[in-house]
Amino acid sequence: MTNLAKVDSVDHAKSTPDVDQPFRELGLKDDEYARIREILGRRPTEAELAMYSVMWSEHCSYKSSKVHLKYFGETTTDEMREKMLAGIGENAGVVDIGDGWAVTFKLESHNHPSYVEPYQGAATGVGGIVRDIMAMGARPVAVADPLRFGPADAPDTKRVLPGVVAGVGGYGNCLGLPNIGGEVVFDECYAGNPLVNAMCVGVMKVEDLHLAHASGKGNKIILFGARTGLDGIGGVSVLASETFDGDESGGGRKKLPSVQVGDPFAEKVLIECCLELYHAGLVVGIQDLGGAGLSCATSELASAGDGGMRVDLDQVPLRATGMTPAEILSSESQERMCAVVDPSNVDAFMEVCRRWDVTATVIGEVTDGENLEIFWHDELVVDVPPRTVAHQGPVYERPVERPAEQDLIVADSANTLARPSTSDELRETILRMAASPNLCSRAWVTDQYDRYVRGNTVLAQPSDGGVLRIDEETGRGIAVATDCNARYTRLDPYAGAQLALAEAYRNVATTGATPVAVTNCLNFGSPEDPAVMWQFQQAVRGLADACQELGIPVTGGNVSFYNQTGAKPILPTPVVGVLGTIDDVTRRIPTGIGGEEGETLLLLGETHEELGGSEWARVTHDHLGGVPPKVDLAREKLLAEIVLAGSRDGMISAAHDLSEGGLAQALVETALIGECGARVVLPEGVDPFVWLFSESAGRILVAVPRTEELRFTDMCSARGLPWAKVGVADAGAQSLDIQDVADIPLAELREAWEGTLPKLFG
Amino acid sequence: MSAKIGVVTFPGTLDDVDAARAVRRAGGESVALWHADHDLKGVDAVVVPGGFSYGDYLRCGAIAKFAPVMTEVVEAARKGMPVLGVCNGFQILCESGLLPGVLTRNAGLHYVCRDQWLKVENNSSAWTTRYDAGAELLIPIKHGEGNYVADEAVLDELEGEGRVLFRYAGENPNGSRRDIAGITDARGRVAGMMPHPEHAIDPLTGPTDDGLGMFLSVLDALVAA
Amino acid sequence: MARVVVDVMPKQEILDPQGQAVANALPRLGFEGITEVRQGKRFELEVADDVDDATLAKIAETLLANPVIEDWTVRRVDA
Amino acid sequence: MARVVVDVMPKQEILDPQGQAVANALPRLGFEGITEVRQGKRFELEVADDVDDATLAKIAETLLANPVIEDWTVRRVDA
Ligand SMILES: Nc1ncnc2c1ncn2[C@@H]1O[C@H](COP(=O)(O)OP(=O)(O)O)[C@@H](O)[C@H]1O
Ligand SMILES: [Mg+2]
Repeated sequence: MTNLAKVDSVDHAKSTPDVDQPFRELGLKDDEYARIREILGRRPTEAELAMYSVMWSEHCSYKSSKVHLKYFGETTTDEMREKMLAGIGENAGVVDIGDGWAVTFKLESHNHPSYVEPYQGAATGVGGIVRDIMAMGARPVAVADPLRFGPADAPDTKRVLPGVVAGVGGYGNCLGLPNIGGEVVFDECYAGNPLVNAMCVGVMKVEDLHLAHASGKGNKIILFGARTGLDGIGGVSVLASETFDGDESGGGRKKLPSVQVGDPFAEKVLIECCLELYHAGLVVGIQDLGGAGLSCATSELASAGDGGMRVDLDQVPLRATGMTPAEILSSESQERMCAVVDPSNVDAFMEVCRRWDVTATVIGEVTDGENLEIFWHDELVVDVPPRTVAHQGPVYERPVERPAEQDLIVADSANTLARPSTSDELRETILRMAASPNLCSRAWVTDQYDRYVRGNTVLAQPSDGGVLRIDEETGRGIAVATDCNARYTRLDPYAGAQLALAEAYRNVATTGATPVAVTNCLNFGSPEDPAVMWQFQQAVRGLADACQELGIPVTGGNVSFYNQTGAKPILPTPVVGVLGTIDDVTRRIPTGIGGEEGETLLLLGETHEELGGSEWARVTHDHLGGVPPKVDLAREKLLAEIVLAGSRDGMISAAHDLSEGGLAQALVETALIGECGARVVLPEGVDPFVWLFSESAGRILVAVPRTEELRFTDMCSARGLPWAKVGVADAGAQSLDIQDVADIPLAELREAWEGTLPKLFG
Repeated sequence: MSAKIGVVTFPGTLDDVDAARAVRRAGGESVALWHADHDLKGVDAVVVPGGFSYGDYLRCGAIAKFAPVMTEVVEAARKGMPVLGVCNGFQILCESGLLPGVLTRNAGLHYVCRDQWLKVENNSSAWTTRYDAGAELLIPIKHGEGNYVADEAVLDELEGEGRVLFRYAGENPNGSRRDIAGITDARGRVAGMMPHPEHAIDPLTGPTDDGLGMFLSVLDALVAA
Repeated sequence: MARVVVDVMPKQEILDPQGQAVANALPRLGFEGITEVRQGKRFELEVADDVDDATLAKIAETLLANPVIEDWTVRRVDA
Repeated sequence: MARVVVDVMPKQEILDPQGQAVANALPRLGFEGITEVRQGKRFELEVADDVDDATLAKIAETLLANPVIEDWTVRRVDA
């Protein structure tokens, strides 16, 4: 039994140095607790312990990943940095896209909450990333949602997937953010651990960039948005129960749900309110409240500023009674922001908030001291150097070891698997692949997302990349895509991460845009497992090296560890998001063929026998082994340049990149999306199976108006890009006719491709 | 001088920028109306756009109908001012009593965003004269509660008086009674519809420009008046 | 202070897709014997003692329910 | 046949944006004196007589409510 007073103040902590503190329950290791005592020269108060424990968690401190993530910075050249206005370390990366416009974008994970409570977990995931973007001074303009689930027909997937999709839609639709991309991937490894990643893109004028720092003595700290409640403080409730055992406000709440409920309407109003505040120049610094709530916001603002900060917790508007300082500091109540405001602007700030019916309260100010001081009932409950909380958390060099079994999986080549050989077997394989959960139409999901709102969406699903108009006058726009094939990463994490980047890059290029910057969400198993750490280290290196070769910087990202069920980690899943720019959105390239009469279909790039990690191996043999397709980044660059040139000169009327499922799937999709048949003739002497199902990287299927064919192929040849004529679009045909293989009516393909998800999920 | 069309913004309205853009594209002047306004700033017609006014938490449109600006809109509409409610705006006009019936949860229980074929049933309302009767339009829908419900007598009356503006062609996306996608009041001045004409004004950003006709029609009506 | 409960239910003759979905799901989950499900809303209000029944009825009628498709009942309960 | 009512309400400590929206709207509509509103769901089930209370509890717990964020009560009423 403890004998702490009601308020565990700093003075109290000094006079009771030997009290047992539940630091282990809060996730701190013995040496970490010892370090806190060393930093403070005494034991921490409860409130301080709550702050350190959340801020030093893996999620907030990046303690296992930091040493590896440094490599992104080391491989970013000055030239790559040129257009980057904010990079790793800020709430989100910012890129100058010309004409005075800047774009900010970031990916983040909300995996575990979405497993516990799919709707709210996914909804608050979207809410969180949107606030990150707002904190940069930008207007959020679009979202995308890379999702991964267990097997499509598993009962638990029926619980998780519909909830997640409804949550992403419920929140994003209500905010008025068009959903312009994402992924839906099914794999056994995500059965107990779905991945819900969310991306948000924001736009601002370059001069409106806001960074999170609290400087200027006397500046006020204003907390605005929703009230602070008991949600999402899960772990910290052990403090309350320790302290006030048995008492109604303590032990009675011990089992607080760590799930937060989102209020998208509150967030929508908060967005408009923030934009008006920025516009009126009323904000010196701003920070969103996400994981770790006020602990994070106050310590990060103070740490990034040039002085100290004093906060009075009694001023924080609360939703629940009897909250302790530790609970207030750790609450993850959604839809809140924290601003640093010049005292002369406070009245104007409050006026804007009133107009939007947003609760706003001055909770403290910037001081010329060095510490973050937090008061509660006139007692000092936190007195810490903010950097020690926010930026000087523990750093681990976790053991890294390539597991011996990696050789076994690599040796288990997919080339020996039984292949379809007769035309009947090939026909059946094409249909079976098109209907398989990972290749079938995503419309059941994407139909639940508003892609039209605000009237600037130029391409969204089912295009390779989403394209958004930024400037109505000039037609300037951006493109985004997110990708990752975790099966490739499992076979070779270094190459797999590069392939993820290559695909996202190619997807952006396929729309006619130029890739300019990268974000990521690195989803991995436990960092305490040396084999997982090896995957992580390899993936980071692969991604960083590839970014350097392509000349586009990583501007930010997110790490999610501990994605595993029991001892079994998920497949390493480094989701990569690429941002591109397009100077004139009217030249965006659609995915479906048939826009012009009798287009020629050309396959750009080279096809090799590459089946390791392929969707074909999974669907027909449930096999994962061998090596992934070869990466050729110079080829990816050349492809992007050729597509760009072709789109500028009106030489390309449709394009679709090849990825999972290879050429067969690309043909199926481009025909169905364009509602146009095609006659396909593969080059003389090739193996139709390899040509149809190999997943060689660096390939794009393009449709070229007949009149442009010669000019376009001459350009490809002159620049050293291999190409092959594979057929013609044929609007009259209403079938996909692959010579000597199969002639499949579009209606039959459509039924296969579109039927799967509705059958599974209603 | 071009006609002035007001576009109402409630907290939570989303498609106001699109509606304003559509008005301008059609040649009108768009005027922003704020939910707390007590006057209509001299506009000649009003669009109540889509979105999630007040979060749509209680029931779509239930709270928005009490906004000060709606008092003005209702009064002006009763005097004959053309008013168009799209999606959430349609729900608000029903809740306000300007149009009969109510929009309930989609039969499939999911929010649906897709390009939808519509058949023009009435081309004599203030908002539909630019269309041919029986024409088919391709316009986006995006809603979770677009299932139009009214009792049989009301439905019969709507049909009998030719007040069904649009019907869903092909598959009914939300279970609406008699495939109703849009209706008008008895004078053909107040219109409500679930599909979004303001998202179909340019094939660059929508499936077609089939929606522009709504805005051109009302401008015709205002000039003729 | 009194606690007031307002129940709002879809009218009998109105189709209730949400209730229907629940009814259909039950046998799939192995629950037999439930022949009908209707889903409505329940509001709990904390109300000052001087708020009379007529006012509560007005709140239910104009705001909480849409009488075109919903029935409502108001009752005071012990807090 | 019995009629069973299942009430599902958001847990006290969980944010209830719907109830909040109603509470905020009331004073704007001129209704004073309502200090708190919480909005939940009400299900009415027609149940065969051999369905026992344990089964009903199971239905409430697994299908009608989400125990992570909601509390529920089941009661039999006279039809
Ligand atoms: N969860 C999702 N949210 C939004 N769009 C999605 C989602 N999943 C897939 N899409 C879209 O569906 C289309 C097909 O997806 P996918 O096959 O993964 O594309 P690709 O192989 O080109 O990366 C793309 O336009 C993609 O952005
Ligand atoms: Mg693609």
